[in-house]
Amino acid sequence: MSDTPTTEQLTAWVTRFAELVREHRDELTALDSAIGDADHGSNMDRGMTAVVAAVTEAPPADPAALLKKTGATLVSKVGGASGPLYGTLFLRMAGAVEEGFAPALRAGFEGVLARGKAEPGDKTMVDALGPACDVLDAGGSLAEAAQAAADGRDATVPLVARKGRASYLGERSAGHADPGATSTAYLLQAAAETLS
Amino acid sequence: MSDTPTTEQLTAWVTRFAELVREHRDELTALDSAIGDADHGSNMDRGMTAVVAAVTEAPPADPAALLKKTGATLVSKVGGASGPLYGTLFLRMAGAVEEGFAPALRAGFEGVLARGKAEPGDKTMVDALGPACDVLDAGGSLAEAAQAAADGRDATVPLVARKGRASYLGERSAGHADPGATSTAYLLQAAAETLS
Amino acid sequence: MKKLINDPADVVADALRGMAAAHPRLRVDHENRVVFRGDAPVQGKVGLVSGGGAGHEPMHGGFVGPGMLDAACAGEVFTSPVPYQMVAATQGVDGGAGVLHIVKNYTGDVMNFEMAAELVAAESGTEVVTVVVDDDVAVQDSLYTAGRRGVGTTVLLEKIVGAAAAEGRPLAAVADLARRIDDSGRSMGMALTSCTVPAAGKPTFDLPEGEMEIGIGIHGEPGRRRVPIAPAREVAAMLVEPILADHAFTDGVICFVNGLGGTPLIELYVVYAEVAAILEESGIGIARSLVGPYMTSLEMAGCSVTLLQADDELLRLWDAPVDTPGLRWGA
Amino acid sequence: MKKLINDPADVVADALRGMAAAHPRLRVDHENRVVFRGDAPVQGKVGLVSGGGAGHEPMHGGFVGPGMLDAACAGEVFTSPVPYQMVAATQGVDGGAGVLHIVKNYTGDVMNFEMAAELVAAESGTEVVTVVVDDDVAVQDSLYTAGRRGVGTTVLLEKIVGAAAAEGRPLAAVADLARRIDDSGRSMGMALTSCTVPAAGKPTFDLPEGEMEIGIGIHGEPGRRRVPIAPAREVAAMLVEPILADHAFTDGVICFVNGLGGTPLIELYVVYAEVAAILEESGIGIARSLVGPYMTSLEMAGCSVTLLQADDELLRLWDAPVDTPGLRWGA
Ligand SMILES: Nc1ncnc2c1ncn2[C@@H]1O[C@H](COP(=O)(O)OP(=O)(O)O)[C@@H](O)[C@H]1O
Ligand SMILES: Nc1ncnc2c1ncn2[C@@H]1O[C@H](COP(=O)(O)OP(=O)(O)O)[C@@H](O)[C@H]1O
Ligand SMILES: [Mg+2]
Ligand SMILES: [Mg+2]
Ligand SMILES: [Mg+2]
Ligand SMILES: [Mg+2]
Repeated sequence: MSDTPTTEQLTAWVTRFAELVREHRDELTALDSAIGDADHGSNMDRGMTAVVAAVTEAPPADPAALLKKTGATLVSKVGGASGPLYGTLFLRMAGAVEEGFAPALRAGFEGVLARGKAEPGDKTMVDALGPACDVLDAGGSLAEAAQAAADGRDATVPLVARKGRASYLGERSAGHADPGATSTAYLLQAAAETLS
Repeated sequence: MSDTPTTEQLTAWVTRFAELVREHRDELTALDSAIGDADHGSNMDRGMTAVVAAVTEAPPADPAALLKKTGATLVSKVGGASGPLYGTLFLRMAGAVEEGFAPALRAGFEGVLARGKAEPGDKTMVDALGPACDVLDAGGSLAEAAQAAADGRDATVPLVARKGRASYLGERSAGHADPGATSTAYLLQAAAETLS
Repeated sequence: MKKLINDPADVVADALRGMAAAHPRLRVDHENRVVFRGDAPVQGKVGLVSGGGAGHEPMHGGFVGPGMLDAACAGEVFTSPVPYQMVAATQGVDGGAGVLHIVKNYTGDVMNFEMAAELVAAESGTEVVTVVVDDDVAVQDSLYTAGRRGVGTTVLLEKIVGAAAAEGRPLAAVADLARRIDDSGRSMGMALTSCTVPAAGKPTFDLPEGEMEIGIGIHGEPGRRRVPIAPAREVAAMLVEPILADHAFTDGVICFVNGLGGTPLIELYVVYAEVAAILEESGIGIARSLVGPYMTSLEMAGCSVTLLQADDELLRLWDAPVDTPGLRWGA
Repeated sequence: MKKLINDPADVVADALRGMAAAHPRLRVDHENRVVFRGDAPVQGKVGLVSGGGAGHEPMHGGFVGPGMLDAACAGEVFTSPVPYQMVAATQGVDGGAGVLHIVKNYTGDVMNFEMAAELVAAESGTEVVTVVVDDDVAVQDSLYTAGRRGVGTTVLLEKIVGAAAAEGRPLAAVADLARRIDDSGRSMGMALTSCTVPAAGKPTFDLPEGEMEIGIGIHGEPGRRRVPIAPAREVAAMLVEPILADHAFTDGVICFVNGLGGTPLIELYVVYAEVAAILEESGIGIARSLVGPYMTSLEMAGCSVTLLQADDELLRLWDAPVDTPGLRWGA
């Protein structure tokens, strides 16, 4: 998908993402219990609930405004590691969304890399987001990108974490999917469902 | 038994009592867990272990000295409610032991009543000690006195406590034997085994 | 049993070694298990002695120091100390102005302190006055029990009376003040979990997942009733209402929310917020507050609320400098 | 889950209401969840701001007051606060001499404070310097992790740096001192039990009856290893030895035995006694000590040991007056 998504489409996207997060809140927290501090589900749910409230109350006028509002709300409501990372993702997307969804997601991804300094294979959300960007940049569909994100999430299972709280587990972090990679897979699933 | 017991007999008595307390330490603590604060077994065991050590190290010269040493050791090692009460029992016995075991036990019992101000039926050690004294005063044997103490202990089961920590349970204290009455029954059992 | 201890039989001795190492300004008599302020006896000052079973730290040893207690005797866990400890403490703090024994109302504590006072009277010229603290409103039928237990008011009393003694007041006046504080203080506690006496090795009682015990004592003596666990708002009401029903509090109280050992401060603040809201609705202004684990029951989870009716004098004494491991300000 | 709370979603807001009610000399900005000292900003003084996830009380809100922090931001339980809170705190304490951000080394805290500093730089002329505390020796391979976590040294640092700021030292000097303290402090913790994040409703991890976790983090991040529970003597060795192996401590340390929330003071003193004995054997004299639950992990049972190499200057600053709900002396 290289068309510029509409404000309505993007609103549907973040709304669907919020639903998926709510639905999988306990799963995300359970994953974070296994290798972190048991708050990723409540963090993302708190943030996305606030995003939906914000964009419903005062619907943004254009795609960039929608993404900016989403990013700013996440930054100001989530905290932890995921707040600045997801927040930066959406804020950077806002600056590039006129070029289309794929370039916007790539810009967001670069923001995440710059903010968090994680590398692929560190067992973070980067491992789901990166493959999805690659698929889109190569002209793949959103469904294919969502699949790549899901595969990237699954690929984090055997990895040993090197960034974020999970890194303190060392070898013991292997054997569990990364919570942030899992929520990112839902982000791409929501995109496939709403932006195609 | 109205003869004056010998120092050796009394030493055997407190030694046997110490053994019984050690053997039933967990039972006494469990009873105190049910209606008190879970320390009667360790309190009595600590005290009687110290008594045996004291009378072994420096064997007292006469019955009064043995009983005095026992009482003083209990007062200084046990604490809680049972320390002053058992301590007073033996200290008062020392003053009357020349008249015989029965009068001595009666004097000790009166000391317990004066110190603790409990009445029969309050669900305390008084309910085992009183009936034993009555049997001895009426010319009964030590075996009969031990049986009376055991019956007195059993009779505390349905009672509602009105003295000591168990009194805070009110109605809920009914249904369990009183820990102090139970240790007193062992005291009389030891007497029957060693002083007859 | 999961505890940071060595041999269960050594818990009290080991903890006293820790106190001695951590607080060089205290003097710990390890043989008698008495914690003294380093400069005891203070000549001309009434000596304040308290004590009780261990397991309630920082009470009482942590309240020894200028402006509070002169000495504290530690018994075994949940077991009153023995008379010779109290005799040693009394003799060690006698600066010529007499000694006050502050005794929490439990049969064992009362009897052991009584025997100690008898021994002191027989052996020396030290004047001893005893004040018994009995502030636990959970005990309703004091006629049929050993009387109300001594709980949270003890901490406030030791602080305020300590300040009065530091001012040089005579024994009779210090004892009167202590009785007045006992008369004006009321407490009520609750537990979410039991605790394990180290020597017993198992929890004293069983409190199932969905239940709590309202009106519990600090040794796990059972309370008024068991009820399903409830929000902090309702728990606060269950503790404050019996206190207000028992004594006519007016504006200007000291409000003390105490943690029982296993409950962290974040929860105590949640409870404090609710207690303060109830008092505000009742028109009872809070003059001073204390929030924290000051009178614990080993690792029991739960809290107690204590209200003490204050006046200008009590507040001045409350604000006076105190320098102990457990309570410290102005020094 | 047995906790004294209302709705799990309201825990932090409720606890802040309690803090505001209990400590009238603090000013709590409930909207931004910032605890300020009542007289902030103090003109001419470097402002000290810290913050982090809730669940560690009294840290950090309980360390706000004269001689320590000027403001503390509270995040959700175990979740870093967000940048706008830190911006509000920074602006509120800026007395013209700049502001120091004291940040514990966790990815979330570091990133959020970083964004806040960027926002402050973009919006105002306030000079901000950030110091990251990373003292947890349990994290060995910092190259392959997010680096050492910030734990117990944070408490000592906030006290000492607070005293330096109160003396009127300039921002650069205060920041240098903070870095020096971080360099000279080491910590190691252990847990007997897990804790339950209120919003999660279940224990974060499972620690069976006979086991303990050595080297755990304050959010329950797993440690170096799980071992059978052991006497306090051995636990103390397991905590102190890695600290001594990591840094060459010499005579005159500040020794801090911290409780994780569910462990009562009696056990902390037992541990302190063992830590002191090990240090004595190693020829490392203890100059000052701190024993208590100052940096908790909700109701987790366990403790941590922190050693900070002191010198005359640090001790003088440690002894200087401090007047906060959590640490108070000389005031
Ligand atoms: N440096 C980083 N770069 C990218 N992602 C990261 C980084 N650190 C952590 N994450 C992601 O954040 C997730 C955890 O988020 P969350 O639990 O909400 O915050 P916290 O770790 O502060 O509790 C991890 O699963 C991981 O995917
Ligand atoms: N006032 C009293 N008079 C007689 N016996 C008492 C009195 N109070 C308590 N007791 C006895 O003491 C026993 C408890 O002793 P113990 O558990 O060792 O001390 P504590 O109650 O101080 O923990 C009770 O079971 C009861 O038999
Ligand atoms: Mg997390
Ligand atoms: Mg008992
Ligand atoms: Mg007892
Ligand atoms: Mg977190």
